[in-house]
Amino acid sequence: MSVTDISHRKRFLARDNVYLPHIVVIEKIIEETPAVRTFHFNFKDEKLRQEFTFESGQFGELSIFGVGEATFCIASSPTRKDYLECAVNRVGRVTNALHRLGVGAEMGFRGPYGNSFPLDFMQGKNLVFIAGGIGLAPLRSLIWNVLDNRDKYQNIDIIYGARSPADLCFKYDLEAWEKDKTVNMFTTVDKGDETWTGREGFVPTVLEQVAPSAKDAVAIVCGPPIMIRFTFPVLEKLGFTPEQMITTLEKRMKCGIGKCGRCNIGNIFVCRDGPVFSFAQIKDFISSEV
Amino acid sequence: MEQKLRDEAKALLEQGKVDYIIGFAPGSLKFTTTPLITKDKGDADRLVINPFIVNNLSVFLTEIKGRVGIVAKGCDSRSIVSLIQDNKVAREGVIILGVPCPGLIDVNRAEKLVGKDRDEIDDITRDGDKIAITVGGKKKEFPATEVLFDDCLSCESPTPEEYDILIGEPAQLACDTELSREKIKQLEGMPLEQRWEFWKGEFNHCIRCYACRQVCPACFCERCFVEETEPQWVHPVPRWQDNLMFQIARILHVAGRCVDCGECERACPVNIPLRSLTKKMDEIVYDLFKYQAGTDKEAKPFLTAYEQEEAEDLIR
Amino acid sequence: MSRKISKKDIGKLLSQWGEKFTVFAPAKDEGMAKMAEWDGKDTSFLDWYRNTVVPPKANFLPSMEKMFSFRQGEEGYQLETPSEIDKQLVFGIRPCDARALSILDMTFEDAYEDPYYLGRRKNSLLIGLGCTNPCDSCFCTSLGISPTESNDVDLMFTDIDDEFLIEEVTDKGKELLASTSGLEETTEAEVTKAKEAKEKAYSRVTRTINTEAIADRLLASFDNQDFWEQIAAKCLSCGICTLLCPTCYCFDINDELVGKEGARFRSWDSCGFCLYTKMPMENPRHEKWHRVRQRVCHKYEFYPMNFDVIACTGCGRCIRLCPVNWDITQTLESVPAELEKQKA
Amino acid sequence: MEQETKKEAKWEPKLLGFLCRWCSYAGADLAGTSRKKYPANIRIIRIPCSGRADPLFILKALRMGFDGVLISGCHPGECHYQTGNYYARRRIAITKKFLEYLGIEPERFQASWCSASEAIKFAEVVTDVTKGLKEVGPNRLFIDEREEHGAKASG
Repeated sequence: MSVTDISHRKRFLARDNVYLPHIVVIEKIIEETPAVRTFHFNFKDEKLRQEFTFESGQFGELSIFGVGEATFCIASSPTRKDYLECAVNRVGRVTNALHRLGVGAEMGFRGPYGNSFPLDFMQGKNLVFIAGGIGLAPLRSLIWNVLDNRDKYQNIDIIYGARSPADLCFKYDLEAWEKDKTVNMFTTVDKGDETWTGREGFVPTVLEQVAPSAKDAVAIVCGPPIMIRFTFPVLEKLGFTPEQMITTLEKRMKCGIGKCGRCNIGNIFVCRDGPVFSFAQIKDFISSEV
Repeated sequence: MEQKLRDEAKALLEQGKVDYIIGFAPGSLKFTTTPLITKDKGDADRLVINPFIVNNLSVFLTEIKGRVGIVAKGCDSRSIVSLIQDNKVAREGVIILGVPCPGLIDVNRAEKLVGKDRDEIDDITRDGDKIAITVGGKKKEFPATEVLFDDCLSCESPTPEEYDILIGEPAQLACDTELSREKIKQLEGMPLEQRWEFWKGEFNHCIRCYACRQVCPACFCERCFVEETEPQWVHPVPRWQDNLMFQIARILHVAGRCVDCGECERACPVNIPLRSLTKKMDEIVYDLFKYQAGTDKEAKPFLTAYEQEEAEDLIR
Repeated sequence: MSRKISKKDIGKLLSQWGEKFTVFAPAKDEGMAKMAEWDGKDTSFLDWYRNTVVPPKANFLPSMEKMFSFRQGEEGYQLETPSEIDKQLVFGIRPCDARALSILDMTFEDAYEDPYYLGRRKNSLLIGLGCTNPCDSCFCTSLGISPTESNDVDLMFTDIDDEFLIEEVTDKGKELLASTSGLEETTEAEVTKAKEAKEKAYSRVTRTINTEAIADRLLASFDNQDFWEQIAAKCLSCGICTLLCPTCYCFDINDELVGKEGARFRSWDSCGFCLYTKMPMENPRHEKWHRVRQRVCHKYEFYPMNFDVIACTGCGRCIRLCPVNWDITQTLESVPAELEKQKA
Repeated sequence: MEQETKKEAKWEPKLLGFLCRWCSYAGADLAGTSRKKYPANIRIIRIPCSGRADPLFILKALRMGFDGVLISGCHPGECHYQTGNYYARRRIAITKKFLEYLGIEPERFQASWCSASEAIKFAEVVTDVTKGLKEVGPNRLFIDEREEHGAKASG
């Protein structure tokens, strides 16, 4: 007769209520595409404005009181401290309600949650940013972060694609990066329109054409799952090891802190252990769960 | 009977007439059976017919791709007909192995009769109108009507009306329609307020596991109204108001499709007497429109049909 | 050191405790057994109680709870958290369900503390009641749990015919016992009797599973779609097995609004539901077999990887309550051995 | 959503009307322009056909605290879409019977046929339904006394 003892795992600590959002106020709304708006907001509480810090890659939970909460990565850079930005694609109940809000409206914000991009690992290396659609949002935070500390990094390639010219997000950033002589910018669309003079083609295809060297490089990928699935093999072909490929994943989340259960990939909770992963960490599950 | 079923099922698989056989296999607990969904003819020998084959297997028809040989009791065959009416199942896509059913034994009822739990009962056997329950070596006999499910007591089709192969002889049933609707009668006798209080209490237990919906062959929507978020018809939090609203709307949706198989009530883990709602809806549909679900595969589904003149007295 | 109390005095004991705590005890509500606030007199549960349908996790993680309320006023939004709950004492919890709470603690303490669940846990006492008549669906002994012994409760009661033998398990339990009157010392013979009763109960749990290398076997079978499809075929995708599982904790968060006031609620959710993981553009667990695999693997593979314990206590509820008799013990038996995978 | 409170001295029922745009809605219009008096208790939602009136509309309205619901469409044989009101009729009939069985006062859900020219009938129906609602009193169906007293509802 045997009874295992697991009581050593018990410990109780008091802490503030993590589920209680802070009140933030919308300061500016930027129309990115017909379905995407960037909300520029800040804390109502002066002390929080001063004290709040985060890192590129982390996310937060935005609440529209009475409608609900949804998860958004922070799209602004921590190097620009006086505001927070989240890009919101209008797809569901909460995001629709968000799009109905105007400047001055109050929302709730919990966060920052999750891990962040491994800046230490990236320092002194060549960086290849690969993004699709609204997947640019988390990378944008990182790109500005990197550009604000430009001398710490080597070559920078940015490959960004969207379905159509109208679906390109952060057009003002794209312009800025085009102009930036220290950045190689490749913008592409799946299908152009009559005004489009740029590149056409899917992101993985363009990546193959650009063919950045894997030597001393890190590739940071974010976009729709289908793009991620097709991008990794191309990077592998270019000689990137799984450790050199970094991505940030999106899952349905509710709590944001590893409790509510729905965002797991195997034993990993995307909210608690991610959202930033190296391909090495998730390759076992990529076929069925990512 | 069981042997004949096994032979037929095996033959169907061997001859390639069906891709799958859906039937019942012995359950892992006493007095239970479990659905068997198989492509393997070796599994045919596990098929059983006994008074505990409770599930309405037609619920699996809408999700299985391929031709199916399905074991169906009278009520199940009516569900299949109803699914055919709704274009959810093609008649030629199923081979119905009709099983005449003299009523199923309600183990909960047996438990109550002898004051013991299922696993403490040694045996439950049926002999015509008598059901014997053995506990601790002592055998006690009860009239079958006291041990069968309520829905079986008002069954009008103990022998399937729609089938391709009939296994066994047409069944006789110990019917007691009065007993079958006793709870409904009780409720009808209550003042309105008391009825509402009753349902309020019942739906306070509901945990929104949606077993009633999942087990129901008539609930075949790809996406249920309860999951809609814009507009959000029903709040997802399981408070009695929304639990009850969900169930009312569900039953309105399956009106004219519900064949009173009783699966919703059986599946409910918190014992909400759902059949007192579904059966009542069946009665309303029959009283007002003389429509019975799953009896005529050529008939238009109830809610998509009309007569020029009907039910006028309910409208100003 | 142990004490004892006569069964007929249980009412008095609960009343005594009721002065300091809100006492919960097994009760039947429309035939459904659950832990309900004790009515102050009914001890008939001693005759029928085997286990509840709704697990006692509901006392700590209720099927729905208000997280906070909000109001939009002149000054913007004001948030308010609900007041702390009374001290509760849960009488009659079974060792399997008590272990389940210890397992839930790990998740709710991990990384960020969950104030609601842990608040209730801190404020509660668990009084275990040994399970001398386990059900045929129980398999607790395969998971390192005895039906009559527990270190996850504060006090443990063991049935010795007309009396209960009471053992202190935690300091909290010791404290409670010290302040409780009407208990008697036990004799050597009674302690022996309790020991025998425990051994007998242990041997009555006959359903078993082989937990050896189960996580490895599941990992090896993770991509074995045929296996999972076959296992999942008869599952109805309802939420019974998960919502009523004592170790399942998944929840949903939703807002409710009336005029300018509202509240945020959390409520049980289930990985068995298709929409649970649904995102606007896609759903990683759209297929039924994905979801069944998630449930089994979360309990037997992922939880052990994260917390070093299987998130199943063998309470058997999922087997007893399943409308189609989907039996997790059979599934675990049929997980292909790792060897086969290597061959393939 | 507004909520009636007990504090209000004089309670007036709130009736939600789902009116077919081709008949009853125009009928309501005509009642207004021709100065036929009907109670101001009705709030009107225009629907394309009585066949659009989902039973969920009725349930949701009652859940939100409306005291009654009225569905009004074209007389049988006069549907703009030929048959919409026939389907509506079946749904209305079973819903009406079923809600009553559940314990909801029949006055809370009413239906009528009312053409674009029947301003008088429309005014009568609304008057009558409102009178019925006054008799049965405020809708407290979905109000939970325990929640009202601030107690926590739990599983």
